[in-house]
Amino acid sequence: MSTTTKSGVSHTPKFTDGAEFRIPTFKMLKQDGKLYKGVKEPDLDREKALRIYRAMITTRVLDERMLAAQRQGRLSFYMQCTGEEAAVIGSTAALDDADMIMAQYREQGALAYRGFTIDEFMNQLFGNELDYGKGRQMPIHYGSSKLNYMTISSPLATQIPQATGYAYGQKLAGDGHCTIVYFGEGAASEGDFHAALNMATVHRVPVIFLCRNNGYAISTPATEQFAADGVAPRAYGYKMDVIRVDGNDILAVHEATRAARRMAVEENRPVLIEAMSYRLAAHSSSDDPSGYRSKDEEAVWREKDPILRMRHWLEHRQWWSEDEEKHLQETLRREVLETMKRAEKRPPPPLESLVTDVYDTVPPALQAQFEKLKVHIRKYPEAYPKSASHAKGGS
Amino acid sequence: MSTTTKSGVSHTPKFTDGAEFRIPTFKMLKQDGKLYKGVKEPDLDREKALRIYRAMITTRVLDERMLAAQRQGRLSFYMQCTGEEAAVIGSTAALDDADMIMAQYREQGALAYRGFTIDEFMNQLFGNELDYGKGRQMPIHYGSSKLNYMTISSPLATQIPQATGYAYGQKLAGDGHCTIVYFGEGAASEGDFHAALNMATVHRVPVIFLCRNNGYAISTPATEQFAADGVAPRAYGYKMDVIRVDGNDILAVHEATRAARRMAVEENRPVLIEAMSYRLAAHSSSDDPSGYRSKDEEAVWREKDPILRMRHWLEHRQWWSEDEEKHLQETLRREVLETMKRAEKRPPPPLESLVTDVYDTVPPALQAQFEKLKVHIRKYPEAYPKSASHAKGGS
Amino acid sequence: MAKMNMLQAINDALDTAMAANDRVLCFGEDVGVFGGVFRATSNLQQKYGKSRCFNTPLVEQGIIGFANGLAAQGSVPVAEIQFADYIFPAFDQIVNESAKFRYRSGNLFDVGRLTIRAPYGGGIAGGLYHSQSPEAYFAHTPGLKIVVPRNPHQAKGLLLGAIHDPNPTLFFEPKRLYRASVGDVPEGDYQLPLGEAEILKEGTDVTLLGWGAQMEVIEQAVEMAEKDGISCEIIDLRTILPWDADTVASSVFKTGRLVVTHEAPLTGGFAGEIAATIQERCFLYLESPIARVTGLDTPFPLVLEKEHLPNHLKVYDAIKASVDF
Amino acid sequence: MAKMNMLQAINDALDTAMAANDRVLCFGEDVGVFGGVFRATSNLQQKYGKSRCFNTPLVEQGIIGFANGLAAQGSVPVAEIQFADYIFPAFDQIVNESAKFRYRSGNLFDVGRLTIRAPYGGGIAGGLYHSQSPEAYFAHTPGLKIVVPRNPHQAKGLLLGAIHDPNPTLFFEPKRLYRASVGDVPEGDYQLPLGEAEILKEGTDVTLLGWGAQMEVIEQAVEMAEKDGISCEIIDLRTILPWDADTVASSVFKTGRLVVTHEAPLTGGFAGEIAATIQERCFLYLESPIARVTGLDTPFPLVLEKEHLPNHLKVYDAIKASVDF
Ligand SMILES: Cc1ncc(C[n+]2csc(CCOP(=O)(O)OP(=O)(O)O)c2C)c(N)n1
Ligand SMILES: Cc1ncc(C[n+]2csc(CCOP(=O)(O)OP(=O)(O)O)c2C)c(N)n1
Ligand SMILES: [Mg+2]
Ligand SMILES: [Mg+2]
Repeated sequence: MSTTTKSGVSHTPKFTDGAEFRIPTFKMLKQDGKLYKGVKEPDLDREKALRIYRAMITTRVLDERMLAAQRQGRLSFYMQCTGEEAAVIGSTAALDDADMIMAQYREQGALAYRGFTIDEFMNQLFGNELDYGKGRQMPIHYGSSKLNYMTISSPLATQIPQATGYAYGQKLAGDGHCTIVYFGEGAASEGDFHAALNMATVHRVPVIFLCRNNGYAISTPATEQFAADGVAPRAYGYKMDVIRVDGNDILAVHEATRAARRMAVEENRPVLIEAMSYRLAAHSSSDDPSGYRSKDEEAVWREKDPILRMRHWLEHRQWWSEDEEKHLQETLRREVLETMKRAEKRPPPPLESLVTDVYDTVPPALQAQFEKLKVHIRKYPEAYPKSASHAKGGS
Repeated sequence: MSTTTKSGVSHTPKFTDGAEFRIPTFKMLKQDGKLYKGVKEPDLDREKALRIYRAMITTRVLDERMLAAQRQGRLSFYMQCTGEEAAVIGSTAALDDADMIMAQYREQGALAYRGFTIDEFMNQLFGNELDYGKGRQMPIHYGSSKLNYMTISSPLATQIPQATGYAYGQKLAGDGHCTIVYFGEGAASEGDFHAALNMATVHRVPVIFLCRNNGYAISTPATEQFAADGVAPRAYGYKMDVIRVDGNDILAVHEATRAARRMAVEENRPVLIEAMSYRLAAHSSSDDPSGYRSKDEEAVWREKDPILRMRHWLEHRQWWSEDEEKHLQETLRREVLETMKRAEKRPPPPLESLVTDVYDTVPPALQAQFEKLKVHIRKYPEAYPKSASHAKGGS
Repeated sequence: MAKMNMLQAINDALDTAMAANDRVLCFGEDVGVFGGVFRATSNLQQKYGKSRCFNTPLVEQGIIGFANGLAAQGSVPVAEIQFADYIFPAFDQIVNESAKFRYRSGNLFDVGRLTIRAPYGGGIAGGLYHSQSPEAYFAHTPGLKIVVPRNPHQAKGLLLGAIHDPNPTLFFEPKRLYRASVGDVPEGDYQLPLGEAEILKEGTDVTLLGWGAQMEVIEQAVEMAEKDGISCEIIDLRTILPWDADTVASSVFKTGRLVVTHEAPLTGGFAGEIAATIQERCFLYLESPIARVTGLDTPFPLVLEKEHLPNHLKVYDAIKASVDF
Repeated sequence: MAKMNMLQAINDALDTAMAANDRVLCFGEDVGVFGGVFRATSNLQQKYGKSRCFNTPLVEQGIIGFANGLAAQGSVPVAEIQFADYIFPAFDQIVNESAKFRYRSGNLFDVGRLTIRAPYGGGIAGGLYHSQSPEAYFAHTPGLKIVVPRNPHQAKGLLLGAIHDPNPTLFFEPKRLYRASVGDVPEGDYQLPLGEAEILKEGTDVTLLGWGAQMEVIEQAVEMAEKDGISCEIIDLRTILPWDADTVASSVFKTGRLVVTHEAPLTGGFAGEIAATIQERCFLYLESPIARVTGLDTPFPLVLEKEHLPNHLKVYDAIKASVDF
């Protein structure tokens, strides 16, 4: 009997908006790098902790340098993860490296953690002949099949129901893997989000929904995005397990995601994690936040820097030193700069990359369009400096 | 600071799926027509009670006769409200007649309550020249601007965000009116539902979302539609006031909706009402429920007939008698049959109804298509019996 | 060989695909125990279990999003949209996602294993929202394949072709023919090629081109025209995208005349693309303007749907006008 | 008259409409205090208040659903979709709802007051999802109007025309010209007619037809062609639906040649509809095949977008080929 509810009965018309069913924020680490009282030392060994920390620094350095490069006109566009490194890397680190990651666009930290090389980042950013994406997408639309990181797609939230489907396939395959899907609190307003969560609980799918609530969707503050206290309460609507976590607390993010993964993989219980954080940088290199928020607000959050917080913790444990920090930063800066120089000099992808991969093979009509294009480019080589040499070959 | 949450802090990773925050079902009237203990007599006068009851009977009689007509091949298609009359009519009756109704398709009771005549029903069902919709939509796609009942549209859930928008306009107009939008628990899975609820609380809109949870979306039981205990908990996700009500209890539905209307109109607080009921009939005349549910299950719900329950209450109050019942039923049956005969004999809408109302005026290219069509029909009049006479006129 | 109607042939194709490969999954609204509102998935849940054939919640964008993810993962999803009129909430997932998945990733990932089935078309008293023919909406989208079968034999072979094709494919089923079209269907697995039109009848005076339920309409019209001594060539396009312009152009080189017909409205319909391409390729061979016989430029009406639809008389008139130009 | 770029002209149109009628509302993602990511709605919230110009949650299907409801209620919504590439989640609300609202209700209700604005087009290094030109996806939908302006003067007049037009109208803004196109714009209210193409330049040898940002491309190509002694007639279609076939046909009767260009892919693009219609109406007058110069049949690329786009050289080549046929 499908409309039988398990709820009780009431004889007075009482309304509720659920605001009293608060979802607390899970925290382990204080900004000074010490644990909150009563929190026990996390189950995180030195090797993994440093792998996480290095990925965070890599992300930060890459972001700083590439924004600068964009400002110099060397790059058309860039997006920073700044402020959200713990939310992204802490969660990825709690997974098996073979679990699938479906990200929004601000999750380069996950790739850095998995071992995407600076070369690989640069090739995508400059869309050169070595870019896996063949120069077709804007900068930051990374992807790696080797690292189980689905290529980024700009339309927001489309990856969320895809993650539910992907994870359903993993469940049928029975290989003990799950999918994590990242998205912003803004993207969670899309219809696709609702579909994804509902289907995930109905079909009992091993998927982790990780919402980066960073306070803004471009200029739109979260307060104009939803009336509720964050995105987490939406889980109630689907009977999905949910946890809210301090997104700047690497230990809490890691611990929560580890527990979530266990539920997902062992019990086919999808989980929603809301990581509370703040987008410290502009939305993208095209954005100027001074039009919609104050420097003071930003300053408050700069104090909560997740990388500094982790560094303090590492130092307390004597797993990290000033010297190591300096060395790492310098090495990375140098690597980024050198790699950038190499990457930007590399030629663009070949002309045929225009027409391949639309289908598994190039259909005849498209091939004909391509042949015509080559003839045209040969006629006006000076108008097509990127491809004139390529157009020479072939018919 | 947009990511500050009002929730507390926790230092252990606790997950919750909200299942413990149950939303009870509001009930006033028992099946025997008596009030539950402690429930006080409702504020519903005889005149209104009888207006409600007559609308319920009208709906039931219409549904029975028209399904029979469909079975006889007189009508191409039909959908019954049977079992859900209280959910629909009880809520509509709690509104001002000038409030806007945006229904799904199973809410003919709301129209009956507002005074849509049997003639008006029949003209739509038979798509004759008097049909307001000009014979363009399938049977049951009623609409009435006079009665503030938006014409039904088949694509599910599209009317839900439209209701949010409509109500926003009412709020700006400041005339103290609201919108009620009806939809099934199946339609609530669409992305449009999520958008509508979120926008309604963000923009503080006077809209009442009335979900008819009747246990099925065609063959799909609610248990395969969502994992949660009904649709009501979704309100938590948007910080929307919600109430669950026994949809077969006319008094509870009416009382809850009246309170909801007050919140909507006086405080711009949108409200979600989940009316728990059961679709006693087949989904539509094209459906055969024996393929997906048992007669036993149906029988349980037949015992909970909302009309009988109200009748018992009316009889206890001595507002209604066996004789009156008999007379009403007979009068209605006769009226339906006579009106049907009239309506099915009426000619179809004129040929030009094919091309009018696409735009405010017929664009030249469409007019040219129409002229060509007329010439064609004049050439083959026997192939177009419905319109051959119409095609004669004109150019 | 067995006599089947189109629904049975489709059901048989799904059964064949599911039996051969346990990664093939069928899902959508009401496709589970009920077997779909048209019963195209009858018995598949019973046969292959609830994890491979199941009901989804009522959310088309979710169904296709889910299917995209499954296909990327390596499963072989066959998703049903209950009516083609209700495919539009999934438009973004199809046009921005399915179609562009491979290209944007440089072939690191793809959803080529995806097939989307949906009943389309008029003639069943369905009015605005149970009658639409949306193929042209998708035909502007490189990366998709679009297939429409005309009879049971074609339906089974093309659906198996679509399921096996390594590109995301929309499979629009002419629901008017679901039970009306009956014919011999081979047993077991056979695949008809995507991207190839089929010449159903050779002729010399005029080429008739259509797909799906319009093929029947064309055949009726041609019967009338041939009585008038007009020799007609009939082509079933079968695949709308990428379409077989070569076969059509070769035919028009010979006949010099082309009549294209579809149920969808004229403006922006796929006949426009065909006419534009063929006037360019066959310019010097055309003896009369390419004619399009289509639905009116209006939403789909109910009571006067007969007047709206491009029936055999309208096609016949177009043949005559083309020949008499 | 004031010198304005296209963004300023659009902002001025919105300001003019909001000042004249307090039922006019502007909303969408980031359109509130920030004034939109391109700043088309700058200062409108400050001037008309938060209830008339506001941010919406990030959900296009909700934005248009909300706008449909508002329009039905009697308000005059001007909804912004941040990029035309992101209009697809709202496809169902536009194609199944906005377009059919009046027809299905027998004119009891309509959403004629609705205007949807969206920046479209390539040439800004936007890749797959910040470059699309989706006008043809909507042009197959009776009930909609579709307008594309080519410069600031046109943008203001056509947008005011769209806002006042009693039919739901899509207004696609060539974002490449937002700041690049500067010109004189009259002050106050003026409306340019919907449904009328404009002849920008008369000529006798060949007709060039386009809309939006392609008009600039056409002008460059024509400059080259005229140096070769080819007399070109230039038409800006302006309204894609319902389109002004009469003006185009009259021109082709005279020139006997037609080149149509748009950025969207060839197959299923609106040039196909135009070519199909004109070959029929002007059959005996055509001296060469109607040529289409368009984007490739692929998703929109990034690094090689110059190669992909139909630039002036490609249009010039098409003119030459048409004349030399
Ligand atoms: C469907 C769609 N609509 C709009 C956009 C434009 N857009 C890109 S990012 C963005 C804001 C996203 O905010 P959020 O999800 O909170 O992520 P954040 O940028 O804060 O990490 C918008 C509106 C888009 N990419 N896709
Ligand atoms: C967008 C869309 N998808 C699918 C359908 C087909 N359809 C019509 S009614 C229905 C079931 C609706 O169930 P519910 O919302 O629970 O309403 P009920 O029929 O139970 O009153 C379906 C799937 C549709 N009309 N629109
Ligand atoms: Mg955000
Ligand atoms: Mg239901």
